[in-house]
Amino acid sequence: MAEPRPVLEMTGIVKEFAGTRALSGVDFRLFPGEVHALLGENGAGKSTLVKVLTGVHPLDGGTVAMDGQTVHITSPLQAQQAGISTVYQEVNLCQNLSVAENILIGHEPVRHGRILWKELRRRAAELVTRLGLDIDVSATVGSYPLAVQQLVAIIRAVGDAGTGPGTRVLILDEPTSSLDRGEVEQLFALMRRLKAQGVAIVFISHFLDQIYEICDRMTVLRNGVLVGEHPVAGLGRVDLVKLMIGKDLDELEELGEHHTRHAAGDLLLHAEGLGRTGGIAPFDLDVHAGEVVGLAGLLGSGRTELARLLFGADRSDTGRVDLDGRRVTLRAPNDAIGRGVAFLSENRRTEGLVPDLTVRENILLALQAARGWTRPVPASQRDELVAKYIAALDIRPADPEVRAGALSGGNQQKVLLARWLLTQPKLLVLDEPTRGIDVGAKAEIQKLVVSLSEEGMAVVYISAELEEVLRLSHTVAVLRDRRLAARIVNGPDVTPGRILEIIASGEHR
Amino acid sequence: MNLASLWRAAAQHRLFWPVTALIALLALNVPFTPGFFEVHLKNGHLYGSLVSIVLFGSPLILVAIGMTLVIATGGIDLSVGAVVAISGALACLVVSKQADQDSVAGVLLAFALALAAALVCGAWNGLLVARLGIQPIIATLILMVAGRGIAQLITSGQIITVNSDSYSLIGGGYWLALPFALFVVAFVAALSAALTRRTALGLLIEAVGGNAEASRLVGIRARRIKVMAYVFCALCAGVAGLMISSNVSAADGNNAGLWIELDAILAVVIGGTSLSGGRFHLGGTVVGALIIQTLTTTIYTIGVPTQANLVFKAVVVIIVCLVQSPAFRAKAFRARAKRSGPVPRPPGTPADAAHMEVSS
Amino acid sequence: AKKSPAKSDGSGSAGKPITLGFSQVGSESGWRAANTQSVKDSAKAAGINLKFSDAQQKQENQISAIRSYIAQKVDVISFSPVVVTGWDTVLKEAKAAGIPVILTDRSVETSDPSLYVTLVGSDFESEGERAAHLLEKVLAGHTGTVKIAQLEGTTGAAPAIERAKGFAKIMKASHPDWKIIASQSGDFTRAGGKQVMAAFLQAHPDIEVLFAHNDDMAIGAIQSIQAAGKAPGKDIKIISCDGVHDGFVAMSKGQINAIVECNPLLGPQLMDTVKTVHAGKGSTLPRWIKTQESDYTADQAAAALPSRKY
Amino acid sequence: MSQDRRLPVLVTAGLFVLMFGFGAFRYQAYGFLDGQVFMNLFIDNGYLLVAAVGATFVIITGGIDLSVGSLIGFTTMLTAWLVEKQGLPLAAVAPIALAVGAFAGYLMGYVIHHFEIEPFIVTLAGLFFFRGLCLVISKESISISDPTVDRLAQTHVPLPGGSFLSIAAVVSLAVLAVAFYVLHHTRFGRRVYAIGGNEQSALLMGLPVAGTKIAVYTVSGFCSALSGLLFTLYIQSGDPLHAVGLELDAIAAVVVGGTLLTGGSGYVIGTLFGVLILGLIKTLIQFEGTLSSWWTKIATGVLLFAFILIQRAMTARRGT
Ligand SMILES: Nc1ncnc2c1ncn2[C@@H]1O[C@H](COP(=O)(O)OP(=O)(O)OP(=O)(O)O)[C@@H](O)[C@H]1O
Ligand SMILES: Nc1ncnc2c1ncn2[C@@H]1O[C@H](COP(=O)(O)OP(=O)(O)OP(=O)(O)O)[C@@H](O)[C@H]1O
Ligand SMILES: [Mg+2]
Ligand SMILES: [Mg+2]
Repeated sequence: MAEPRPVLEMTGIVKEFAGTRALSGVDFRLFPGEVHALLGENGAGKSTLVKVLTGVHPLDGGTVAMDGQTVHITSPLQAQQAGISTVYQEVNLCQNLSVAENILIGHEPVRHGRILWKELRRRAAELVTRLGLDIDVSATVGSYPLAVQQLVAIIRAVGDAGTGPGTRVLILDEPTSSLDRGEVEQLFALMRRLKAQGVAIVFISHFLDQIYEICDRMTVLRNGVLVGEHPVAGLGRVDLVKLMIGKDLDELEELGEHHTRHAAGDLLLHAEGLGRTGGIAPFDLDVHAGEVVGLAGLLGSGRTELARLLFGADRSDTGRVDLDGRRVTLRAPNDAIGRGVAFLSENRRTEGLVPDLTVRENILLALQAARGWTRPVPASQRDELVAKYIAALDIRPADPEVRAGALSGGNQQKVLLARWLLTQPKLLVLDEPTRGIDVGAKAEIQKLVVSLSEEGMAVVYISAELEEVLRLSHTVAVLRDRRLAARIVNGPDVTPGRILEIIASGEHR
Repeated sequence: MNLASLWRAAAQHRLFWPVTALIALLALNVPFTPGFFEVHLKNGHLYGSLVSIVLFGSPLILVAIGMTLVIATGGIDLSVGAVVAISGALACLVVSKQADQDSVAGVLLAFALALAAALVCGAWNGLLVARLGIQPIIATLILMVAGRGIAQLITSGQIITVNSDSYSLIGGGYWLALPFALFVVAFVAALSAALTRRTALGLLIEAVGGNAEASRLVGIRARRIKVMAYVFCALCAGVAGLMISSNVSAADGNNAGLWIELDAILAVVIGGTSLSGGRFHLGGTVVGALIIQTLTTTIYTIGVPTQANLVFKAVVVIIVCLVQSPAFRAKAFRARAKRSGPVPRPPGTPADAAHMEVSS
Repeated sequence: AKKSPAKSDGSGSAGKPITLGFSQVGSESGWRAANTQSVKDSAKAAGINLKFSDAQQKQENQISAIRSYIAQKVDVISFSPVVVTGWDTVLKEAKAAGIPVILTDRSVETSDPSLYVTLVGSDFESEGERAAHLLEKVLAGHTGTVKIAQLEGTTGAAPAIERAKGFAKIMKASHPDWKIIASQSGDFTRAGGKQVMAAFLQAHPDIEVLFAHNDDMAIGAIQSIQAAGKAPGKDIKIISCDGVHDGFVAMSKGQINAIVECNPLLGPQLMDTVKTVHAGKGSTLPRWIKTQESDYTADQAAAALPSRKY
Repeated sequence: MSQDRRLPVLVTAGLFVLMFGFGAFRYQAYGFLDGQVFMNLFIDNGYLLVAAVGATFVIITGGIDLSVGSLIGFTTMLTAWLVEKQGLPLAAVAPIALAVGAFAGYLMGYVIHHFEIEPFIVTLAGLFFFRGLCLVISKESISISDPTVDRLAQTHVPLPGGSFLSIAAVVSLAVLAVAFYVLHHTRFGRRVYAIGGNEQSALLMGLPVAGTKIAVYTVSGFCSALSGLLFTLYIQSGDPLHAVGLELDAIAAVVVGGTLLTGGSGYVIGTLFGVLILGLIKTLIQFEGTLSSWWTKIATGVLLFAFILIQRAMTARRGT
């Protein structure tokens, strides 16, 4: 049967990093007009494959061919010229430039070498609206939250897929990790359009439903080895997961609906009229020991801002907070930390990880900061603790002495989680903790949250996935336009649909 | 075979290239000064090129050690030269005012005052950088300019001479036939190593330098850490100032420590600490400082014509930095062994690959 | 406004005190400090209203200082040039503004000699020559080759260049058997002198004579010589310039054999000159008013010591 | 947000006016208000402005260039030597000098980028190297008697109100204008900002990082050389010790002008005011005219501190 010629064919790709062998002999084929899923656990080698293809990392072995001819791509620039545009896993934009510039830099409209700023902004605005986003394109990217930045990155890549020098291949490395339905829908619509134009799309994601919704074929990696290439239709969820992690995954199911076993401890945190102008409108919030409070809301609804106020990461300019019934003023994070509050930021790269330090040091950082510089954690205890959490969260590679910067995205996230668990906080604020984490690990983390809350830890849980929020939380706080619109006790009758209703209408009975 | 593996292990070590450079530089002297490595006893103390390198190099080593911590926090301290001058001037002034310049008590008092002054300078820098959030290079530039003036104010532009054996001990004297300065350096180095590695200070400093915002969010008191770094740096400079003045038994507010900040920063970087902050290596810094001092001595001994001194220095510095740069070695190596890999890499790619890590 | 009265016109008529704008090189050495002090004191003594500014060793600062004196319409401008070249433009401006200029300490190269009235200062080259002659005295009788080490001043600085030149001149002329076997810059500082000398002694254990471009370097070198177990002034003869107090102390101890005086205390001479020039009798003055200086050998040291003021 | 980023420049400008007013009030008796005093700021600091503009490019990419001062000194020497000792006409020498400066910058940029050595160190080596070359050319200063140099140096560009500017001052202002255009209206300029914002991202966005970085150091080298030529006009001589430590003045000017050493934000206009402020500090001290050598240094430091403090206070209020 005559197959069409692949637009892109990678054969026997090998990539070694100092210690680890990230890719060993991976083959990958991509056909025009298909959406191709690249799947695998954290650390499987997906991003590395992308980076090798686009010349970020030099190849250690294997060949890359486009339309049958071998090509040597040695820099992202060359990749773009070859018609490959990419959205890398971690948002890569210049925070100091405006949205418009980030979208078009390199392709600015010029006359006699002079940039036409009006034209530039017009075009950018146009592209932005194409993805159904309405933001001021002349504001700096840095002033928007991660989700928006992720969208901007997509728009940049897709933008020149639409306009740029005939993009043939579009690579999206976990583009949807912190988007919510609305944006995802927009993105998919766009992908379908491009697909119709014959663009070949590589789609990396840990959301299986999204895979089944948009993808035609899939390639699965495990520990840098190719374990299969299948048509999506041909392979059921369970088998897929088995293929990815090499074992069955029933825990998630068995986890069931958490809120049914509700254990309301005594009041731990009581916020009254807490707010920050430009961030989030004054709100009241109670969190009890052993309670999981889920924050639901659309992108930019103010979830992060709320969380940051509870932690003192930003200063509130109205309202007051009681912790354990004692009035506290949260001027800086360590005021909150001192009272047993922990906060996992949604932005692991700029607000979490210290890439040059080792995994061990990163894990110990919060605990050490709390103990102060004079009281280092005793070596024996230290290693034991670290080993324990590396095992518990299955961080790979399991070597505490590797540079945290060298870990895969998902594993970095686990390191940060470990960092805070180590401090045994009373209140754990998690902003998108499962962002970029694979199915298996996601289940692990959710189970962890459940068991922690059962042991009496209070948790504030933010996730772009409504289902996840509902599955875990006893109470759901719904945010809308950066104000707390509603607080509902979770129960069988609370469904994603209902939440979305509230978000849409903004009030509830 | 076993030897080979041992060699490879050594080549991996962080200090391998700096130490190699140091040795090469020392060896360079032998043809010009046959007895370069000789050390013999002259009226009761060791004497020889190596001894004088250590003796004259110790102030730089001290300043560089302090500078290392500041740089690790992501800062830089241009004012060390001025602090050197201030502490030296103050100490000599105090000593020279005394009836009995030899009295140990008086000398100790002088030391105390000088170091107190240094401490104030450090606190001042720390205040500007950590509290007021002024950019380090400009914040310390202020003291670099004004401090020199203060030193001259103390000496009123003259050179204050002291005749005090107890004072000249710290920078010029000998103990157990060894330069006393050697012991001071050893002590300070050990102290700072203990201070940073036995406690958690080192970790916290590296965290602050590596990612300030993340450090804030894990509750590290970055300000306190930074202030400590600047104070420590100033104290090191203060001690260095005492040494320099004691070495010549005179305080020269005009020239003491002039431009030492540049050499110190050079030493830190040669020692493998990045100016962008984060990871720091005290051992490397010490080696780096020794390299620079050896370079100076070499210039004098092999008779480089005065006008060529700086050119010579520049060339050596750049060579030392090049051999240390993995990127350069990679290229040089590939140039020699013309085995073309699957993809010919244009220059620059390895650089970027290294940086990419964070974003994986 | 400050204490000094405002000047409406440059002429500074009889009643008002003369305003002198003086731009100093900087404050790089003790010698310089003494020089500055002497200028200030004698200005006060002579009832001249002094406007002083320090150029921090930068010609551009000195030029803009002179410009601001012109703008302030002082009566007389005086300065010790950082470097010998590049003054024409600003001096022409001064001339245009009708303000007479007096140089101190060292001369300048100009296309038009009328740009300054006179120079009050010493002659570095002749100091170098005098140093050589002193060495002749010191070596009295000694024949055969003499191995000389030289400690130069800051590379590129006028005194360093001139003194080296003067010394070499005499060597070349009358002492073919003198050899300069090592010569490095000690930056005019004690620390510099000490470090360089230490290295010299390693590389050339056979040094017989040290010529240091100033006392401070000589003093530094002495310490290194002692550390090497030699006797300064005996095993190694030492000649130096300036004649600062500590230099004489060392000489009285026999550690320095001879010193060429280079007198920084030219304040009084300067003020007299200023007065003459301001009185319009500038033309009567010589082009170069040399500072009174003399040479000293070890035997005169003790006697001269008490009288040293800097 | 975009407001905030222009604020430091505005504040700097405002403070300059304030300081100048203070000077005018304090020294009105000594003709401080005479327009020429203001023009002299440009005449006496034109060369610094050019050097600082070059430094601005480098600093916006997050780099630093310490070789500025030495390159200026070297250019003066080279020019003087070629004109006087080799008898070449200035018209021929100037291009040579500029080319040499640019090439020096290019080399440093190449080493910095391709061998990943810290800019601080590479340019520090440059500082030593070119200062050394000055001395290698000649230990003694070389005065330039070339008539064209003379004429250029003496030419006064008259301005309304009887005051005048020098050629150098005019050139420096032209350079400033060009730099502004390049940084804000060309792709190259935007790349400079992008790299300063985040070099990795710039690379992943497919921008020619290597080329841009090297180009930036080339620009800085070129500016240093040009500044050196202006300096030669100003001083009419080459001297191995010219412009020692000028790199610090340049960097200070840039930073005082509100540019961040961490890169990615800043404006050349700010640099102009930075230069003017430093110049004004000098002028004020000269007009004070009673300061001893050391008080001069201390006063400089204090004024700089006072200035930065006010700047901080005024900008910080807006920032988070
Ligand atoms: N720059 C690097 N240096 C060293 N090791 C690296 C580097 N980048 C990736 N690795 C290693 O390569 C392996 C694959 O990493 P990669 O980022 O490709 O995983 P991934 O499939 O993208 O995982 P995730 O789903 O978490 O993003 C991991 O073991 C990681 O530790
Ligand atoms: N779509 C948008 N348009 C404009 N501004 C936005 C948008 N999304 C977020 N913001 C900005 O982000 C801040 C609130 O977003 P925040 O990150 O708190 O919400 P979030 O629900 O956490 O979003 P995310 O889903 O990215 O976490 C506000 O400052 C707002 O200006
Ligand atoms: Mg990945
Ligand atoms: Mg958020």
